[in-house]
Amino acid sequence: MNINVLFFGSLADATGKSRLEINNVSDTETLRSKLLRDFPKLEKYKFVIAVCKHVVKANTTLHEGDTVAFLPPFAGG
Amino acid sequence: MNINVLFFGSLADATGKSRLEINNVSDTETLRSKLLRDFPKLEKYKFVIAVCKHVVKANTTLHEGDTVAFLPPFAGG
Amino acid sequence: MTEKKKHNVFVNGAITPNFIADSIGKHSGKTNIGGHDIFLGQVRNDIIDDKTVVAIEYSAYQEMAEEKFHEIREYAFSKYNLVCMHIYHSLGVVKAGEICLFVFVSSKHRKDAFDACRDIVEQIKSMVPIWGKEIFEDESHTWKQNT
Amino acid sequence: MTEKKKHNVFVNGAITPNFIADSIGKHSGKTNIGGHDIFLGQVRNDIIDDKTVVAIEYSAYQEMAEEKFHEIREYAFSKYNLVCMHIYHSLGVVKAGEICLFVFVSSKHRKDAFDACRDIVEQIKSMVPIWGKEIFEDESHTWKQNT
Repeated sequence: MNINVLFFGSLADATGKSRLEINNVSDTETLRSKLLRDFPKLEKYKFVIAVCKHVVKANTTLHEGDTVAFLPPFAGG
Repeated sequence: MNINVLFFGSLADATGKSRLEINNVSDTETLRSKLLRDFPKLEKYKFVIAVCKHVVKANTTLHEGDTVAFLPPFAGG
Repeated sequence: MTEKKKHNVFVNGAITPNFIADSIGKHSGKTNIGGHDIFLGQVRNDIIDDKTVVAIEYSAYQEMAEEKFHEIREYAFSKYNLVCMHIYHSLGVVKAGEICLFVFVSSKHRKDAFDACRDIVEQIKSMVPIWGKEIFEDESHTWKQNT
Repeated sequence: MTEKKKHNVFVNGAITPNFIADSIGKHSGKTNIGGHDIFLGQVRNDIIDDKTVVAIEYSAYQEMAEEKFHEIREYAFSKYNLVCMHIYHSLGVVKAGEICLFVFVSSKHRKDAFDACRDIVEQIKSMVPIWGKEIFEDESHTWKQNT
């Protein structure tokens, strides 16, 4: 199962990547844990997770082809 | 004693005048009464009186050369 | 009596989009500004007793109006944390769809600009001796009443 | 899902005074409008740890941002009695003193425009995935935090 991961703003700075593909993660908590292991710097950052453009607060099941975005605090305007 | 009287907006329409000079009125109540006799149409209009650019609510003594303006409800903007 | 210079508020006829653009552009050097709030009053083609307003002809007791605009300005600067503010109001004929009032308030943080702009517009409507003759298609008229 | 067309919110670089003037001018045909409220966000040259901000580089999660702008728009029309509204936000580099946000709300009576404009600006700041990289004179940067 392929999941597209997007990093924005300071998180792209911290990971050195703006996107990557991840296999075999079944839900957002598993994905978060895996990314925190791969990019330990992320520990220091505040962010929310959006699945298919919707911010999710609780653990959320992922499906093939889902896009999961890691979003630092918004700063528009 | 000369008093300058100004009419604005609908009051200038009602009196047919935008300014006139009045002699021998000692206060704003006397002036108001005199003008209501001279221009009976004014009875139908709402207005406030300004002496030297300041709106006065109570009867106010007038002095030589004072300008007294009759102001219908403001409608700027 | 303050020595602060009185700004010229009255504009002959409508306030144009280009005038507004020039006014906005002049603020690019003031880099402590974070937010501007602008209110524009536009003449509506209201229908009154089956007749359509095509224009408003504005008149004012100018000497008194200028003093009131000055008081409004002083009050706004004392109450809100503003970088600058400008008020322009039309005199003479302004057609339906054209702009007759331009209030422009700038501050470091948006809250002051929002609060002050609204306050200033309400004060202009209630305190400044300005009148509008609403002119209909057939050239008859009525006197505008503020709500 | 509504069929209402999505408006193009993002503008490359600064929003210019001429762009704003054109936008205002397009409303002269809408003679049921009595008041416009316009909010402009301008980039400040804040000093952070002794370094001066010279520009902000904006980026966004565009697909999500466009959905959010659409929701904000639908909500504003359902809550307030508006004639029209427009939102423009910069992407890319905007220098200090230049304009990065333009919210333009028009209504018959001023109260709706004032209430809606303020509400929309707050929603943009809290709901839309946009980020600003504050760039200093020495080309180092920090990430903008909204207050």
